[in-house]
Amino acid sequence: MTRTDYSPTEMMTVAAARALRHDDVCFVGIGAPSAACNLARLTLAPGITLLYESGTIATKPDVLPLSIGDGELCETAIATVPVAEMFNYWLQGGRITVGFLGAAQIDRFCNINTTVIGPYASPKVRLPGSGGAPEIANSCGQIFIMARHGSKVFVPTVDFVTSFGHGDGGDHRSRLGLRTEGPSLVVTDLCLMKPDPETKELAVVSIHEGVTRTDIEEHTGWTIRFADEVDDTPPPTSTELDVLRDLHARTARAHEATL
Amino acid sequence: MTRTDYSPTEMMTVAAARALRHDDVCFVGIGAPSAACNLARLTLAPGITLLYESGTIATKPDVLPLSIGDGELCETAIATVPVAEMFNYWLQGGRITVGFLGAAQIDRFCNINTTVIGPYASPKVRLPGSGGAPEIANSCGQIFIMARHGSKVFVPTVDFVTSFGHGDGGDHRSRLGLRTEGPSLVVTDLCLMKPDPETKELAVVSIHEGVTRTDIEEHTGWTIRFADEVDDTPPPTSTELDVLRDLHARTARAHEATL
Amino acid sequence: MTAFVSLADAIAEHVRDGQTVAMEGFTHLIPFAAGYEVIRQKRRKLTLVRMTPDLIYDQLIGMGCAERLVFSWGGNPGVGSLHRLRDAVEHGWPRPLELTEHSHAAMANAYAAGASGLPFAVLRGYVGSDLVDVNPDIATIRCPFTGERVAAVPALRPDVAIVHAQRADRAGNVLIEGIVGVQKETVLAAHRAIVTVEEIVDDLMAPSHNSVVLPSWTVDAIVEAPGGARPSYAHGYYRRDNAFYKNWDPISRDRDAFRAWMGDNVLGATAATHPAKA
Amino acid sequence: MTAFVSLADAIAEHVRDGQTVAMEGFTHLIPFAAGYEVIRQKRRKLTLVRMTPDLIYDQLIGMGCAERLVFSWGGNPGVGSLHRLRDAVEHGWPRPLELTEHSHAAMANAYAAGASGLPFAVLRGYVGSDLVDVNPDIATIRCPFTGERVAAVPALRPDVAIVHAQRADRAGNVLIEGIVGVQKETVLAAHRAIVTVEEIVDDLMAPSHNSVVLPSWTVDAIVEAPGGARPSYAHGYYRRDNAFYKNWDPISRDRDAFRAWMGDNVLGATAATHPAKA
Repeated sequence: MTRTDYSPTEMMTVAAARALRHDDVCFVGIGAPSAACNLARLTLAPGITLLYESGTIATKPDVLPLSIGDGELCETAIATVPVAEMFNYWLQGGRITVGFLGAAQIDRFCNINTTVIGPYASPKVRLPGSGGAPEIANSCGQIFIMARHGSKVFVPTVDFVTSFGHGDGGDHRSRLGLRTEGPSLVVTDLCLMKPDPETKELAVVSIHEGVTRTDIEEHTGWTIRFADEVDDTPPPTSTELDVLRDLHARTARAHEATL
Repeated sequence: MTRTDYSPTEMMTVAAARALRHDDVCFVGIGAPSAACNLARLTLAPGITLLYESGTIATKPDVLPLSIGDGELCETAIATVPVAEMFNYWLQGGRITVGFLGAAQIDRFCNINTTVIGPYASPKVRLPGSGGAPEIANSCGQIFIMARHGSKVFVPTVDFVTSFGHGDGGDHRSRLGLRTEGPSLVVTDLCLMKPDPETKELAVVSIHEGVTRTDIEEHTGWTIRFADEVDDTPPPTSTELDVLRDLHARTARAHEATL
Repeated sequence: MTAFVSLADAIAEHVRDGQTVAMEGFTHLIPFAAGYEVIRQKRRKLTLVRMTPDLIYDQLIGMGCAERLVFSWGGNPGVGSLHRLRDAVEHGWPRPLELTEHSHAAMANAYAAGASGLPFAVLRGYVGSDLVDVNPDIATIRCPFTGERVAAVPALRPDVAIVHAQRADRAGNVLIEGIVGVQKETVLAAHRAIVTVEEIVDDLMAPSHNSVVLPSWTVDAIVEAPGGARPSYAHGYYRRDNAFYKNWDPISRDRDAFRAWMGDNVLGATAATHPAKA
Repeated sequence: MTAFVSLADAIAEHVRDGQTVAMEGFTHLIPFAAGYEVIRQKRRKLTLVRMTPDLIYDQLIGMGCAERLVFSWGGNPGVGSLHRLRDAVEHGWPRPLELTEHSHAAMANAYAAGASGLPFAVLRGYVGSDLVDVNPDIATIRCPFTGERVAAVPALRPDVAIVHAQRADRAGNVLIEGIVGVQKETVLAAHRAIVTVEEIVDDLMAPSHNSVVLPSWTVDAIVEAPGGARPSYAHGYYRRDNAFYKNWDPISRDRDAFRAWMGDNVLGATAATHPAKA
């Protein structure tokens, strides 16, 4: 049963969760990816394995962490390892199937900026920086990107390439020696996009309910392409929405309470 | 009170134990070094810190281990770390003040062979090999060597340099970029030897009770030098002997018993 | 060898103007109390090293203690920007802040290389990233066996490491549990180490033979500082004060509000009192 | 993903002639039962990798399973030589054995590099050692920042890792406690991994959040093999059988005595029976 009483953010989270599989091993970032991964775990992909860069392996948080290293993550993990080990044995070791990245800016080839708006030496806005993203982008089997759709985010050229996507497109990744697939899916509050198999330029492959092609075009900073076949994203089911809202409600209660 | 009812091996162990200090952090090998280090811990240097290459840190075994990784070492350690960490953070990190090495062959500059007698490709005797020795020799603050005195062990030229001592002598270590002191003491069942401060050639500095200069000369494969002042090694005290024999007796009982 | 000292004495003795200081704790066990004391003792021209500059680095930077930041992610986790960090980088207030910017993987490996006595660390990283262009400390080396190119970064060897841990025994051995981050590597990489702990106990009660322990001879000063990681958390002792992190956002957006808060809660306090609320 | 299988099936499925196989366990948790099964299944031309070839490698070599040994210390700990290893190297019996010889530090780092997906490892090591002359897998590289020279060795990436552990849960997660050696690195460095365990339990009962755990998806086959590490030991289960190690010396000195012992105790046994005494 589908519902109509949902927000664009909920649609985005649900759509990202659906892209995950039972046997995926995910390197999870805070915020939207964390909600999507845990929604997947609580719905269609109960066997999914979630790792956070704080070193928590196969964690099953009952509430969403505010930070990447909340105690909840450690308490529900099968093991917690040092951060250097997480990046070396687990990420760089090629044991992650899906990595999630967010973006302050993203271009048509999925190159991502989370470092700076404006010139690096005299920034207009100093963003938090890379964190684990450059190596997540290099080492995970594939990358899912989640971002709110807007023309300040989806830009013709990013001010700084924090994390390499498909570079100039085509076989740029393999030319640099990267053996991983790179960004394979972008989930926004308007649609789903995937890189063209050849050119690697993003194209819309599925549009969320109530969204028009014009909406997407107006919210993208370049002339966005549409795939030959564009699906209608199925709206969230009752189950998906209930589980997601329960998760957020538990999270809100937990974050208000401090010892 | 000193005693006369002791063996040359007991003298060697006691003499090595006396060279250790309360604040030493020792990388301990199996056999004679393990007996000496634990004797030191149970007598004059109770604060000494003992590490074994199996990863056991600050261990206080009640009985001597037969292998480098007996359960006793782990049970009495303050922590046990992975073997890679032991070699990287602890040995290579420069946190060990004294490393012990044994030798199948040793030359006048304390270069050590534990690899092979005869040519490497067609060995007369294949020895166990290096283990941790090359890096122990490189990374510890100083190296103490324990070996039974004999002309097949103390040879003019080792067949294979497993672990670098002072090379060709003089400043050879620092010319190779080594910042550690290298071998600073050789303890045998006949005497104590130290490298000359300049040439780094071994010279006898102390002779055990009942041993003559001729004994040492006959048991050394080169013309051994004697320091200008040669001491008489004080024989083992009653306490030293009692503690050492108790340790060996406990060890023998423990090694006979298996679950 | 370890000395058991007061927080004021530990900072006074070991932290000097112009030094490179790493305060670590990956979300968990962030050494806030020690950071406050560095602010109170008015250290200047520090090179501050930390993978994830948190509120305590926002405060150190806002109070003018730092001239350089070595880091990989500078935000208020789950909340947004570190506004004092941004103000220093974007507007030079209260003084300019130079940046040496890495990825998490590079920072973690650089600490591990420092702990290991190596001059550099290697990683498969930074491929295609512009960070290579803005940080001269990122080099490329070639595998002598396969010819592949990998990234190299210099080892981190801070003058002083400051971390917080659950407990120390009276011999000076320190136990860290839960999300252990890079604290062990940081302590072993540094020339000196200060550890604040929730409590000093007779028996360390390490839960496992393989627990994360800093032996006494690797630590220079141990300070009993209960609550010393608040508003971050100490697993087994108290939880993360998420509200503090959220409330910090409006305080830190405004220079005057920030200074007032620091005056009331840090400068006017002592090592024994600790800001409870933002 | 993990399959729970018999020892015979695990070896039959995953270990093939000509492969590179690493059985690890640093004195503790040596996978003897699995090694015996490899002997029974008559694998040939194996490249055997192990830091400290122990009695089980002496037996594999003496039974003609190996054509190459990658190692750093090959002795009977606290007792003396591995006589079958020596006979193979010194006299080519039962067949010649090629050696790739490292130091412990290099082997441990080579496994860690393999686990980390790096092509090589760096260490300060081998300075002045003749091992550099006899092992072409030891190179020198220069630090791009300081110009210092350090050693480099290729990553170890065995075809198969075989280790023994205390227990696994029914989801296939494995706990290793005590002297943990290089087992985790070996499993993560290998293309496939077989783990024998003392018991399979409902709850892993890891003593600490930071316990050494191999998650299920890193292990291909789990075999319940109680006593599978004897005559080495399993911390918390049984002690090292030091007498076995001492008694092995005379047995292994003589080719006929060795073959007779192997016939009686290994070839004539099954995976379910395990040599109790040497």
